[in-house]
Amino acid sequence: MIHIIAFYLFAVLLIASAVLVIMSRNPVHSVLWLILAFFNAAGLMVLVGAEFIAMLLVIVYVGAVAVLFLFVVMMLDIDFAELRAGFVKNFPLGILLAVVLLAELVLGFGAYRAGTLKLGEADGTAATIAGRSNIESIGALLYGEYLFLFEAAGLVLLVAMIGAIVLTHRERTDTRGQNVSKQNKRRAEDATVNVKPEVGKGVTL
Amino acid sequence: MIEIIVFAPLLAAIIAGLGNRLIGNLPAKIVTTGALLISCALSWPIFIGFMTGSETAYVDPVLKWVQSGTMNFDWALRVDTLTAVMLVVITSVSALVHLYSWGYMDEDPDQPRFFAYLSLFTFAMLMLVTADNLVQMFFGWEGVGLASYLLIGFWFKKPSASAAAIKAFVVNRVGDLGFMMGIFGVFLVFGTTSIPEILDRAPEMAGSTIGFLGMRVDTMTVLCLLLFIGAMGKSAQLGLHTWLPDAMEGPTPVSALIHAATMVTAGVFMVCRLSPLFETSQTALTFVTFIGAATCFFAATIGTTQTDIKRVIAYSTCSQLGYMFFAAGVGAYGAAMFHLFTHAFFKALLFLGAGSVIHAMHHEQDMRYYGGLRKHIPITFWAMMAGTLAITGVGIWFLHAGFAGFHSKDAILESAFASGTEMGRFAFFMGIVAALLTSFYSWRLMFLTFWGKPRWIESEHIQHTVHKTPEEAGADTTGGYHPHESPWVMLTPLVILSLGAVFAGFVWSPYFLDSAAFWNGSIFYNEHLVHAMHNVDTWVKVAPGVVMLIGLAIAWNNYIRDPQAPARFVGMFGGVYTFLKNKWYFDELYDLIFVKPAFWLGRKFWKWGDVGTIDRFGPDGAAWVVAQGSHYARRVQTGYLYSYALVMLLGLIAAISWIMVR
Amino acid sequence: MTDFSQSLALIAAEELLTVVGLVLLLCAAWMGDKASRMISIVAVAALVACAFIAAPALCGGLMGPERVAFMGQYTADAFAAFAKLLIYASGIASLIVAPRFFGQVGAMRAEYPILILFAVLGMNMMVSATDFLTLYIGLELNSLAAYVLASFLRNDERSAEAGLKYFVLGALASGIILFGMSLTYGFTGSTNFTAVALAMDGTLATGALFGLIFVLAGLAFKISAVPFHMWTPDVYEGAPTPVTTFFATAPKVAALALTMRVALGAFGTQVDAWQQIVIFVSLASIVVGALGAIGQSNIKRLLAYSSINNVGFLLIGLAAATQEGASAMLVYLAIYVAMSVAGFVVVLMLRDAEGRPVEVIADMAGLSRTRPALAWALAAVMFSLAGIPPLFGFWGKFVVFQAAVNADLIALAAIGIAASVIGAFYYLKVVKIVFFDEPANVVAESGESGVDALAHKVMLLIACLFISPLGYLLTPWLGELADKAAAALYFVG
Amino acid sequence: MIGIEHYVVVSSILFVLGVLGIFLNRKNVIVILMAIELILLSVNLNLVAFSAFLGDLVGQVFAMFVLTVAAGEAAIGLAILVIYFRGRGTIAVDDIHRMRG
Amino acid sequence: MDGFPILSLMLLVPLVGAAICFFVPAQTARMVALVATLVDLALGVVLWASFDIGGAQWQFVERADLFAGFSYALGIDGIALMLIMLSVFLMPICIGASWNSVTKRVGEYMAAFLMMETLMIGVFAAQDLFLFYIFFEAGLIPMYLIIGIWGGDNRIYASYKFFLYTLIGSVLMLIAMFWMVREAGTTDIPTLMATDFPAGAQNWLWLAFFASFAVKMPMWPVHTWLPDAHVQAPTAGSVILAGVLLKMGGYGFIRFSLPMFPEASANLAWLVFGLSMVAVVYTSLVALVQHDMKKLIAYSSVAHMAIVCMALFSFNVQGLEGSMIVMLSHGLVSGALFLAVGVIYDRLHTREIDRYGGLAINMPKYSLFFLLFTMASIGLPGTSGFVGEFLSLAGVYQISSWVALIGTTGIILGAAYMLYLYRRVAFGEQKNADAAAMPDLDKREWAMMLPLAAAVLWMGVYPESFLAPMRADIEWLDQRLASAAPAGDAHLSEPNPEAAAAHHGEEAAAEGGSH
Repeated sequence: MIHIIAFYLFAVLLIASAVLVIMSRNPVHSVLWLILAFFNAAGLMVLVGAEFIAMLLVIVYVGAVAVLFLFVVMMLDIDFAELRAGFVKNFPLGILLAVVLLAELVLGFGAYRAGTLKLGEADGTAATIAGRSNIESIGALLYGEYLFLFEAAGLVLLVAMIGAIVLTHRERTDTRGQNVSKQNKRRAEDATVNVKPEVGKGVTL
Repeated sequence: MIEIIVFAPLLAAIIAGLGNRLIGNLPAKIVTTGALLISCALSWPIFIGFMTGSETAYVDPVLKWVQSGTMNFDWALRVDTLTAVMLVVITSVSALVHLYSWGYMDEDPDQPRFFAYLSLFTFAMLMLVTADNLVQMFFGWEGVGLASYLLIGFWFKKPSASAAAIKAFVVNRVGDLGFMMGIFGVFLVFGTTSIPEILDRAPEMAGSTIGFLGMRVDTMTVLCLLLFIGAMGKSAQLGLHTWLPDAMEGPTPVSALIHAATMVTAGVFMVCRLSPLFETSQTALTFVTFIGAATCFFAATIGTTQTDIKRVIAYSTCSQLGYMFFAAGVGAYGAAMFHLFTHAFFKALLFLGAGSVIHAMHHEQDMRYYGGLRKHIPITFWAMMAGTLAITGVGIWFLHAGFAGFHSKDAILESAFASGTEMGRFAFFMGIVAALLTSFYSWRLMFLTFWGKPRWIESEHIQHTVHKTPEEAGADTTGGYHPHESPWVMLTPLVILSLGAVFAGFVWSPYFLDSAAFWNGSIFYNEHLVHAMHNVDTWVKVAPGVVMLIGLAIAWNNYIRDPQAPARFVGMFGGVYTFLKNKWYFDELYDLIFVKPAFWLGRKFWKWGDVGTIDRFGPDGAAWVVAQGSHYARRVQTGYLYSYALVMLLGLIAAISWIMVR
Repeated sequence: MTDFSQSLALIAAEELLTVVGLVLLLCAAWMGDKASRMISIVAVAALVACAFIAAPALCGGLMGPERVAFMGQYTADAFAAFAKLLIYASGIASLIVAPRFFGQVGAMRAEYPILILFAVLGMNMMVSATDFLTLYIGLELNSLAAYVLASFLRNDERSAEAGLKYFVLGALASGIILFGMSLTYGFTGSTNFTAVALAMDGTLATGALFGLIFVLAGLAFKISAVPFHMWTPDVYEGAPTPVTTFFATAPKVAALALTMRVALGAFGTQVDAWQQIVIFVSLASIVVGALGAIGQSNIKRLLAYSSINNVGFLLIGLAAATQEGASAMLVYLAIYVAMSVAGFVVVLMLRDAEGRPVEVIADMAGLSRTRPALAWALAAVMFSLAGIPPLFGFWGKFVVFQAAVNADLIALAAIGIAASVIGAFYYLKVVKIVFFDEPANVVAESGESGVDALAHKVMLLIACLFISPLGYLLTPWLGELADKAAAALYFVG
Repeated sequence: MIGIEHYVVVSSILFVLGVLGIFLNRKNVIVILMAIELILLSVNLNLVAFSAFLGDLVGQVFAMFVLTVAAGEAAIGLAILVIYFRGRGTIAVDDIHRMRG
Repeated sequence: MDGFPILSLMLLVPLVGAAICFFVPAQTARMVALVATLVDLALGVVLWASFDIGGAQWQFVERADLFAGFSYALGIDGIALMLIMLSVFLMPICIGASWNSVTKRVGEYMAAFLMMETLMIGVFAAQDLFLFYIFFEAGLIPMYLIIGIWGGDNRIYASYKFFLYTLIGSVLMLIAMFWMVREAGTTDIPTLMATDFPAGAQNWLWLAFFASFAVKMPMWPVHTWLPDAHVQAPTAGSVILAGVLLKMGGYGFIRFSLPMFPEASANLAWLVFGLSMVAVVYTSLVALVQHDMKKLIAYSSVAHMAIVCMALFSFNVQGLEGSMIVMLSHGLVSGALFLAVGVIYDRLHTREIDRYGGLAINMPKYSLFFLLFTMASIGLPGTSGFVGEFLSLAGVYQISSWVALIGTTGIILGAAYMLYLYRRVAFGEQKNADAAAMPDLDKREWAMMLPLAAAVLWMGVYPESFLAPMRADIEWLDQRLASAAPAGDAHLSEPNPEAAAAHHGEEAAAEGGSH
């Protein structure tokens, strides 16, 4: 029973906060609603026994991604007053399409009534290993069968990193950096020169 | 030998035509005339050979032409009696006309071209008459058409000449359509185009029927009628005659050669050549008779009102051709050929005489401005007189002696009457009426031209020459212009032809009319009809002579005795006069129902059909649709993220909806 | 199945790319943008080496269990090798043309070749993927690199806008694919293509078909098929031209190969479900691509629409859902890559007197008189894209339509080929402007000299020779390779 | 009892909301990025739920990869956003249509 | 000549010439083009001379398999031989016609023409279905460039129209070819010609091919590209367009539609007849009211090709041979007429008929040639036009007297518009001083006109030279069509029994064909 209550609680909160993410006029609020949505989704995942993913969701999304969003929202000096102006003009069309899509999805899945959705059958090779926790089983899978993809995922992140740097990193031309080799090569005799200029001649540098 | 006869003119035409200004006038004239004289000289022995029975028919193959499946025809020269008759007519008249043209065309800058055309014509005509198959006949048929086109349009700077040339060609083409269809039909029915084979097998096909234009018709009737349409075009029969008077735009020797003696008789020749074929269809013969009879009457009526000397003779030709046709129609092919033969002499004579008159009168052709020329150009006058006597059929019936036309025309009328059919009777009466009219207009021509007082000063041509207006000339109606006789090169042919006009009928009537042996199977010889012809009632035999006298009397009354009579007549019967004067309004009618609609339709098809419909809704329309599509395709591409996403979503929804409803 | 070491051997090319990429990254970090030329050269060398690694698999027509690595996640068969070779070629082309282009605006950065390498790596994974996980990782590796490349000229507004649009819509497409993959996973119980195909045999719940549709819709975005094509013109126009060259070729090959693998492999047992949709999409792509291209004034945008149009033709081969169709698509792809490279190299060689790129079509007026060789090359490309024989572009259409007819899709073939005439319209327009119009004298009269210019010319020459009628001499060879690759795709256990 | 249907419905709603977020928003690109995160969340929810109900951990491994990639994607997305903002001074969706047609 | 790849050589020579022309200066390019075309002409003569009449149906066969049935296969029969001869004969004349009048981008121009020659020969020599298609379609490119670069004022529209119109016509044919190859399992044209396709499919295949050939031909109502293309194309372009390109449509019918789909041809002959009948009358009338010489001749081409169309579907030897001769003749005559227009266009730079007049005075030689070609165009016996038209219509008459009647009206209308043209150009007063001052033909023009004139007369007087090589092939085709040939509308009934009794035996056989 508590399971059911928890599910509906999380589900309703999740959907409500998702609605608010897209409806909210202030992007900062949107990010905050997004964080709430992540939390609720994590809750739903916990309910089906996927603790690791649930935790990961909180850590990665809330901890990293959402913060990144907030950071960018703050960094970009956006005129929020201007952003408040109304929604789109074909709002009803959008809603209609969304409703149609949703209806078709639900009908298509046969998810309008409990017990009508027939899942496929897994071959059982990747089931939770008996006596092991969810995280252990995932770990075994991840570093065993999916090692190749795991490494590839690392490359994805690397590319993301390179990309972010390539795009946003700017050489500052108004600051002077340190040139170590130049400093090392410098000799005292290069620095100062004694000259004795005659009167009225000036110095040639 | 026959090759020389046929190809010498061609060779001459090529030399004169391509050599043109390179070789100069005189060599061109010598080459062409020489070639024709050779041809002529070689033709007469053949003809005489057939007369005496020493020659027999033969075919001389020349070159392979076309072999397509079962359709097979070659260039070949056929010589038989019929051909021989035509050979002498063609080569003789042509040679004389060549000679005549030395004088007539003396001042023309383009003489080599003229002589080349003449020789070319002769060649084509010879090919026509020597044809062994229908296609070669068609070659000659069209070849003479080409030459006729070129010669009518010889003075191409004159808009009327080039227009007349086109008219001649195109109207002939209408007939050729029939001829071609006829050949196709013959090939379909008989599987060959060879004339002897067709004639041989024609009787056995009599009575069969064939599908034609969705109808079921008698096979032989449709074939004969189609072929006859060709003949109608070439021989200027009623309906397709309109080109002939206009063809007088050509130089007069051309009119004599082509539009009187030879080319226009090709239709008659064709009907006679194919007489066994025509004999298998009574319907076709009836039609031929009707057309011939109608033409001979119709053309004669117009001839009475024309004032242009050449046009009078042209309508006369048309009328005489009608005689020949109805003769053929009633089965008197010998009579038809005989009239063709005699007509060639006297009509060529009349034309050349008219040419001589025109030459004398400084290219004035209107008879109203002649008068009293008898004394100025006596040789021409006498030649013309011989021709007139011949065409009007002057002769003494119980003596069987008369001018050429007397023998041939009377034979035709008698045959028509003797044929016994209703159409034959009709043709007879039409022929009698036409004979009266012929006599009238022929004598009218003579009287207006050679008798009475000179009226030359009215003519603009003469005014230009003597630089006087009628007022200045005053009482001297000659205006001080003195016509003089043509040179000997022009007169010689006149004289020779006069001999023909006077004696041809008398000399050859036994052969042409009464001798099956002479024809020797080259035409369908109706022994029975010939017999009947000689035994018609006396009044029938006398009638032509009587009406000739009546016509002469009327003409004399109107143009000698009482020159005001025609004006009174016109006052009384203005409608009839105008109708005849305007040639029964055929030209206007054709202009209204063919020429104008053709141009109108052409413009409509072009502007409204091609441009307005096909292009507009075809390529241009497609281009417009594509442009519109492109416009909308680019309108959808708004550049906004959300519309892009929307399109994607719509696609997605469409796809899953498809899955749902599938 | 193979053990781990064998698996590692099968992905030698990927390993090489990774290592070279990482090393070059260090070089870039160490030496900065000065090293970009050296890095480019090394990258090209790496790609050439990869081509040599991949070629034997194709030439040998290798397939079957011994070419499967990592327990079915990855397949290094002849089909993958065919696609990889095309991808390498495209990658090499876009590497070679880059220095001159970016050098002109002072924006040649050492990261460019590295990103290309990683994108190629991602595409390698895509074409070899036989598991939705591999597919996804490969796709994203490629996509992330591509987003960055699109906005590589970060000071150029159009480039940034291109990147943004590409990113947002690409992410949406990824979401759609992912959602579809999750559904497929749920309804079939596996992410492996073979297992999915097995589970999908017979009648199936609509939900699983939804998964299929979502996956294919997402892939349709990657290959820019209508109606998921909307990003293409904007991104092609906005992205730097070498990047556009890349986009028009390599990812298209990868995404199409992937689509084939998914549609014919994973969803090969449900052809009836998607065939009609593919038919519609292909016709829509042909028509919309052609209509959109008409009236374009920017040559890059025109080529973008042209690529949409060409994808339509490629999809006709997919719609056939036969081995012959697959083979035809590969042949078409090979020719398409050559045509695109040639087209973009011509665009890259068009510069005005100040060295600025010329992209407006009207500025090319009368090019045939100022730069005849370039004009003829462009004409060859245009006629080839239009599929007019005797240019080799015709052969691509030829095999594709033949496959469609042989699969009894006669109506599709007829409508498709009729619609190709609309396409001919705008290709002709380019030829018209280049050949018939009076010179606009915008394009500089003579090309530059130097190594880069020479490289451009050599590349153009090779591509043009390929699409010229001489290409027909290659038909046996190309057809044989494509047949081998298609056979590998259709290999059944 | 809570069945797979419940999860599927929730994740479908979430997916639709995410999609809706993309094309309803006209003012702020950042919210679009967040909507994408919502879509990915719905996918993750789906994967995890299927994984649990199938008794197969591949779904969860998949979800982990999705998470990873999503993080990278967010980084790139925001980076592009930043350079766009630098250039144009705006991130209003309505303004992003320099290229069209 | 056994084993010597003369056909390939004929394809190669102009191609090499074209490649050279790209890189050499104008005058050299002209020479190169002339030499290349003359060499090809010489090769053509050799080809004709060594063609074994009555020998194998396919001669000079070359074959190299390329891929999946697609092969480089060449070979000719008599029909192809004649059309190849036409092509190689016209080409040097085309080059000559462009000698002085083309001054800009000469190298490219000559290259385009030489490419055109290769493609034309290729079309007629191809023995592989797809190879044929490639050659067939490829011709669009050089012609598009020729019209577009060297054409008149409205050349863009015309070039587009030409290209897209013909392209859309032929693409459907490709689909049909695929189907046929799948069905028959071969791309070999001779094999396909003897393949019996299912009757149901034949109609569709026939229509697909028809779409292509009807546009190429061109038949009403898809003819409107032709006047535009002709008017805008340079003289030599018009010559080659009218002379050879239009023949590809007729060649297509005789090589593909008829032998491959005999039943469909019979079923759908009414369509061809209907369109052709309309075309003959319609386009002739349109030609009558044209002010532009080239447009007039273009419209006349449509009318002539309509006769070819109807004759092709007459299902008998006369019709087939006639249509071939009309094609050859029209190739020469319309080419010559366009040349004739070009000659005076080069002098006065206008095609307006009204700007000329009285040319017979100052240009007598020109007028003579013009007259000859005019006469040949209207089918005067003794010229090539007659033989073709006569045989064609004789063939048509055997199947339908209505069609033959309407077709034959073409000879009336043809005479009307051609003579009307001739009258306005060559006859009449010299009302325009500049036209009156034009010089007569020079040596180059003379050299162009003379061979054409000779060929026209040769074909008219002794067509056997042209019929003989084709005879066996036409007979083969006739045999092939025999089973499908529809009955004519003549339905000749038995003659009277008593009359027929006399000649029974031999007649039965002779009349067999006409029943």
